[in-house]
Amino acid sequence: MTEIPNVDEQRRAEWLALYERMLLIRRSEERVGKAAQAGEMPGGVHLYIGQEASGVGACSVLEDTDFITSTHRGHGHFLAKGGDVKAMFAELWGKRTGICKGMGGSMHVADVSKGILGANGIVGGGIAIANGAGMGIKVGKEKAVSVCLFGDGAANQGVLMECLNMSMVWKFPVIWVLENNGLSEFTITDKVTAGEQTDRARAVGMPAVTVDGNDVIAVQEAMKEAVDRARAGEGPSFIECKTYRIRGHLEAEDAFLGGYSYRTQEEIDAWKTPDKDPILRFASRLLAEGGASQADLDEIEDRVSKQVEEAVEFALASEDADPELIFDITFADQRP
Amino acid sequence: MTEIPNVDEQRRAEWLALYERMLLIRRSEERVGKAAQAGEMPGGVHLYIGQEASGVGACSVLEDTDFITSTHRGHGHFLAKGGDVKAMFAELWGKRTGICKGMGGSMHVADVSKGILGANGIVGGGIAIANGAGMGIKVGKEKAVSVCLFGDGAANQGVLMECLNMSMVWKFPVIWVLENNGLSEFTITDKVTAGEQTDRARAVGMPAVTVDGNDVIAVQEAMKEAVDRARAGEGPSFIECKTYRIRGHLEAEDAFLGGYSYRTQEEIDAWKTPDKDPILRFASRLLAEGGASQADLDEIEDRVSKQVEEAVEFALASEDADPELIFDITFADQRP
Amino acid sequence: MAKMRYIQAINQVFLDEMERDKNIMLFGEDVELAIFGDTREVYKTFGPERVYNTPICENSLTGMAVGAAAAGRRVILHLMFGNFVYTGMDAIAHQMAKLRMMTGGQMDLPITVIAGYGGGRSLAGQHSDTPFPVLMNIGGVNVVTPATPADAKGLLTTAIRGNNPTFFLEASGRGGDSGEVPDGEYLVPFGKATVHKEGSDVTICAIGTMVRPALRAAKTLEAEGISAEVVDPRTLVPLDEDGIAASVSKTGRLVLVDECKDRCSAASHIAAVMADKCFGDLKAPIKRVTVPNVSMPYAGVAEMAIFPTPEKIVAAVKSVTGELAGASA
Amino acid sequence: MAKMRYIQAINQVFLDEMERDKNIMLFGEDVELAIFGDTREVYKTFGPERVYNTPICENSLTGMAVGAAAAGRRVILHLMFGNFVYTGMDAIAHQMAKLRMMTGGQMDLPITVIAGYGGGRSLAGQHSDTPFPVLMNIGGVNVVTPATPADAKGLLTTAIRGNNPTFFLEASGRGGDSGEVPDGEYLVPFGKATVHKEGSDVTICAIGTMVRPALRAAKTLEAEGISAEVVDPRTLVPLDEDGIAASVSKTGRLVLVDECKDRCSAASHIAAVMADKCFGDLKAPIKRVTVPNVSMPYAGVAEMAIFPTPEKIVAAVKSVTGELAGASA
Ligand SMILES: Cc1ncc(C[n+]2csc(CCOP(=O)(O)OP(=O)(O)O)c2C)c(N)n1
Ligand SMILES: Cc1ncc(C[n+]2csc(CCOP(=O)(O)OP(=O)(O)O)c2C)c(N)n1
Ligand SMILES: [Mg+2]
Ligand SMILES: [Mg+2]
Repeated sequence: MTEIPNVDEQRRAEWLALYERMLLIRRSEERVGKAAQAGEMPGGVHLYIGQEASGVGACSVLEDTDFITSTHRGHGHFLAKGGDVKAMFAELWGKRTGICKGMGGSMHVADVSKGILGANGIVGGGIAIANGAGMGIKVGKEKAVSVCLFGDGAANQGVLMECLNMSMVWKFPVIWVLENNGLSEFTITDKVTAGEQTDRARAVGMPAVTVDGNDVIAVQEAMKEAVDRARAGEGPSFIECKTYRIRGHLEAEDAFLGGYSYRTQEEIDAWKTPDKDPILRFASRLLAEGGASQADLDEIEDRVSKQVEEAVEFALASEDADPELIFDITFADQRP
Repeated sequence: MTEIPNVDEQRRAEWLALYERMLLIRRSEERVGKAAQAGEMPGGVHLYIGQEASGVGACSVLEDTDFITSTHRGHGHFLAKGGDVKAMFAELWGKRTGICKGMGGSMHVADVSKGILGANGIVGGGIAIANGAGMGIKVGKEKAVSVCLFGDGAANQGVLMECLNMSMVWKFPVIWVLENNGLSEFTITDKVTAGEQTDRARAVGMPAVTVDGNDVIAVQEAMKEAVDRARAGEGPSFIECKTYRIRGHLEAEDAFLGGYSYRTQEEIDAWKTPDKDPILRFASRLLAEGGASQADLDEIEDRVSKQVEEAVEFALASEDADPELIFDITFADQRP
Repeated sequence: MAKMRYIQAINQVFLDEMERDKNIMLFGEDVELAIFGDTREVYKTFGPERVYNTPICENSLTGMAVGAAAAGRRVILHLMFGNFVYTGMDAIAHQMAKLRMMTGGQMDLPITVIAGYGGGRSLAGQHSDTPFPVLMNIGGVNVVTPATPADAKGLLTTAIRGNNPTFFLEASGRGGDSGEVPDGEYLVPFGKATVHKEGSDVTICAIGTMVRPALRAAKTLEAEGISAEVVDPRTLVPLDEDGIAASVSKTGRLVLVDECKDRCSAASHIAAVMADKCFGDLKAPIKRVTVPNVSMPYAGVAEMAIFPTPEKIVAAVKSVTGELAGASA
Repeated sequence: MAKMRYIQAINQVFLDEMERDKNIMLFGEDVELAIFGDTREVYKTFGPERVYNTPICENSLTGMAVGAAAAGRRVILHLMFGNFVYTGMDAIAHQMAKLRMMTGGQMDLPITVIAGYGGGRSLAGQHSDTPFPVLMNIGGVNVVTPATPADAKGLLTTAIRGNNPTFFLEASGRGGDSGEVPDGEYLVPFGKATVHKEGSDVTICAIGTMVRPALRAAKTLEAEGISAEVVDPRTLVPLDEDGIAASVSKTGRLVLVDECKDRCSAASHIAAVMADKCFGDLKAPIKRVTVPNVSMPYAGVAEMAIFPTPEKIVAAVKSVTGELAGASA
């Protein structure tokens, strides 16, 4: 665990904000999972539960002008980077008030005004986009950074090597954040991966660290260093966050598995304990060292629950997506 | 330079054979270059001059049942692996007696009966094919190995990382032979490459060595070790051969460059000296330590020159490719 | 004959063929636990020596299929979603489709690539494509689109035993459809269209997933006095031009139904061929019911708005049989 | 007006536009020394801050174009050969073509991808493809195929200033063709076909590289009393369906000339559209002169045997204007 100095008021507020953001993700995902399990939500739904610390830690040091690219498991990243929960819920329910007007859904939630270049249904799809954003920032001589959030499964896509190389050659302001939850769909990633993924970054001379991805502060600190380096024009960094996916690959997993399994219930339960679960852990720490009281946490719980329920109501009350829109938005100023 | 034991008669014969193979490539390529420069040869022609030691060294330890994949610069690999010079020349001149019946040309010379899975016009195109051949060998429980010859430019294609990983995970009998000539078309590869390419192999835990690619014996020895390991089921290896391309990227280079250049004449000349040129070097060594006489070398020179001229005559005397064939060979037992 | 689900028919072929021919290998992402259900038990039965559950790297997987075939194996590659055809496109277009030709016919490439295609399930833009056109256009690979469990069995068996690269495109959303499937060895030849329903006023040529809505439309039309013949090419490469032409020449009218985006769709191509070969017999414009040139939206209402439906097929047919409908009304 | 080579016209647009708009960046393999000649002086003038000479990794390059555009740049990506569209296909089909739609229209993607296409120069299978169909089918990207230096200038300028991803496909073998090019700012709008030669008996619709052989064929036909109109769509997406239809309705006959492989070609698609829209005006079958469904062979004789030539175009025209040719003979 990272060493903490005397916690001042500002720090306390910051930590509570981190906690609130993680909790918002957790409660949102639980609610989305419920809807998906009940068959209320169309399409494939991949939840971020258990991984909140890595997305929140990573995005906590970013500005709206910074970019992130995300994955098929993107709700948590969207909320972590400041995406609106109502607009996200409306999107998941396929409504015209959705952040993508109901056209993208779970695998494509994006808010470009907040630098969220989108969840992405193509595993590894965000890698080149993030690298290109880094290139674009550099060409535009801007101070922004581009953060690529990707999974351990995605790390086996060759675009990673291509982009690690280019980001290093030209010192693009890119931070490569590997969320290593050990799983790619129903495959144990280690079984199909040779060596340590951080070594792939080191092979191109890139600074690479592995952090406890369930410790939001550890992630935040590694990110701070990387972002500082990137903003100073010193190039990219690689951060591996070790974490775990508590829910199934997708909410319909049981149907897909047809009775088979790729992990034990004990393994899952071990990641839900107060020492492991990123939210429970951070709650204890907030109480012990962060100057927060149980009442603070309860208040947050209340606020978050309300926010989530309002988001559901908003989504349900919204009008369905507008099919005509498809023809307006495929191109700028041009019919398809 | 590698230490040599007392050279016995068998060794002498082997060395002379290596020399002859390198010289056959050199003289063939010079002849092809002449034809290309004279506008007699259609298409793009990429010569292997200066790199003979790496292809010949690598293929010298292989059997016909072993596979190689090659590149757009594939004539040397074809001849090194035992491809027939007449059939190659006929191919380059687009004749029906060509090894690919005139359908493939310079960038596609292949002789499957000799395990030559083909030159390849797609940079990096041989990487996955070689890996797949390694997989196929393993599934078939055969003793063969699969050797991927690829350039430093190709090494930036992400399929490399993907296949290094898989070959390591499953211990495919694959040998990755990087022919690092420092150039990719008109680009200095170092300018677009971060880190050492061998480290990309080491990142997946693969044994990797760098050898003097202009020393045929050094290449051969590294290959022997790698092939032994592969045949013993111990998995893949990575060998970087440092070498240099003496000719232009393609024979029509000057027209493409339109007066610009990416290297100096001095740089080129430095690689043509008796210490650097793989053939001149090996000739001296053969005389000094290999038990060969100048008469031996002269005899080889004569034989090779005759072989090349016969190949040209064969090609020129052959009938043009048969256009109807296209429709017979696109599919097995099916019209396109 | 046994009643079987589409996906079961496929699964059974994998098990039977891999049992029959020890030289067959299978690989792909998550094939071990069989995310699509079609490779269920394959790993347990034949792996890990003949079955590889791979990392995520489609670019290499398609090229490796070529290499494994060149090394003498008979290869099955599961690409999961049809969209990943684009991800693995390089080696498909440049190696799999061309290597036989470029080497003067030196190598056979007995490769079956299987992938699920199509929309209609709110999987949004990146998981709903119907990638026939690119596969049809590159040349050098067969493209197979079974509509029924029986055809799935028969065409997959033919694909696996054949010596050419074949894309076997399974209807993702139709895995649960069931139908009668012949017992024992059953092969359906490539390049032979089938007539699902005979008719005399119009030919509805429907591909893969579109056979079902086409048959529904035909039923509705029948009730209104329009006799539609429903033809299913079953394989797009090779394409049974004569078989389709025979129907078009008989009915004099053609409506194509294809889940591809319209531009350069399979529907467009068949329309072009018929506008050449059957011109003299045509009594009306050739109509296409396809997906417009946009990517598939997420929301169900939006998706359905652009998806070919029985209603749209009926409307297209009526636009060319106006007078007939009037006559029988 | 100045006489200029095709490749020079393109080169000049890059220099002019990058000068005019500092937000434009350009990248690609070997763009520094300009292997195709079209990026000559661009690196020297604007690089290395706005021009990146990249490693070989098309899969990333296409995705990076999207990222750079999302970050606010106006992007030019040189993909070198049209074949490498397949290599970079994943991000083209999944990101470039879809991201605007999938995000509900949140982002513009002002991206111009340039690549040389076509055969006829013995570059064999992997360097001779004409990848229009896949780009046309995926939806969400424009496809531009200028036949003349003037159109090259006008369409490239429109592409670069536009806000949508556009594939500007240059005729590799035609780089040396010269023609009059308007001075100063010159934009050709997308979606407007042009008539290179008027005629009344048959419409020859020729794409890109095929305009030249089509004009030769028209000349030969003229001498034999057959009046051919040569129409060039100039952009395949958007496609000027009305412009082409106007010509077809006038002449009543249509021959398409396209360097694509036949199946699902641009020719097929235009044929399909005309078999629907112009059916009533058609007097004869619609013919396609395309490349058969095989990869381009190396040997010149073999290549020419399958390549569309003026002779083949003349023959196709005569097959639909038989009686006219007789009449005028
Ligand atoms: C190109 C591509 N290949 C395969 C898939 C199917 N798929 C979806 S998620 C997934 C596993 C991804 O694993 P990882 O990157 O570790 O992310 P995680 O699910 O663990 O968050 C796969 C194979 C896909 N969506 N895209
Ligand atoms: C996929 C692909 N991209 C680009 C090219 C164009 N190209 C041909 S050779 C070459 C350079 C290759 O460099 P390297 O791999 O080092 O081989 P070398 O020419 O040095 O032998 C390039 C970029 C190609 N043929 N294929
Ligand atoms: Mg994972
Ligand atoms: Mg090189």
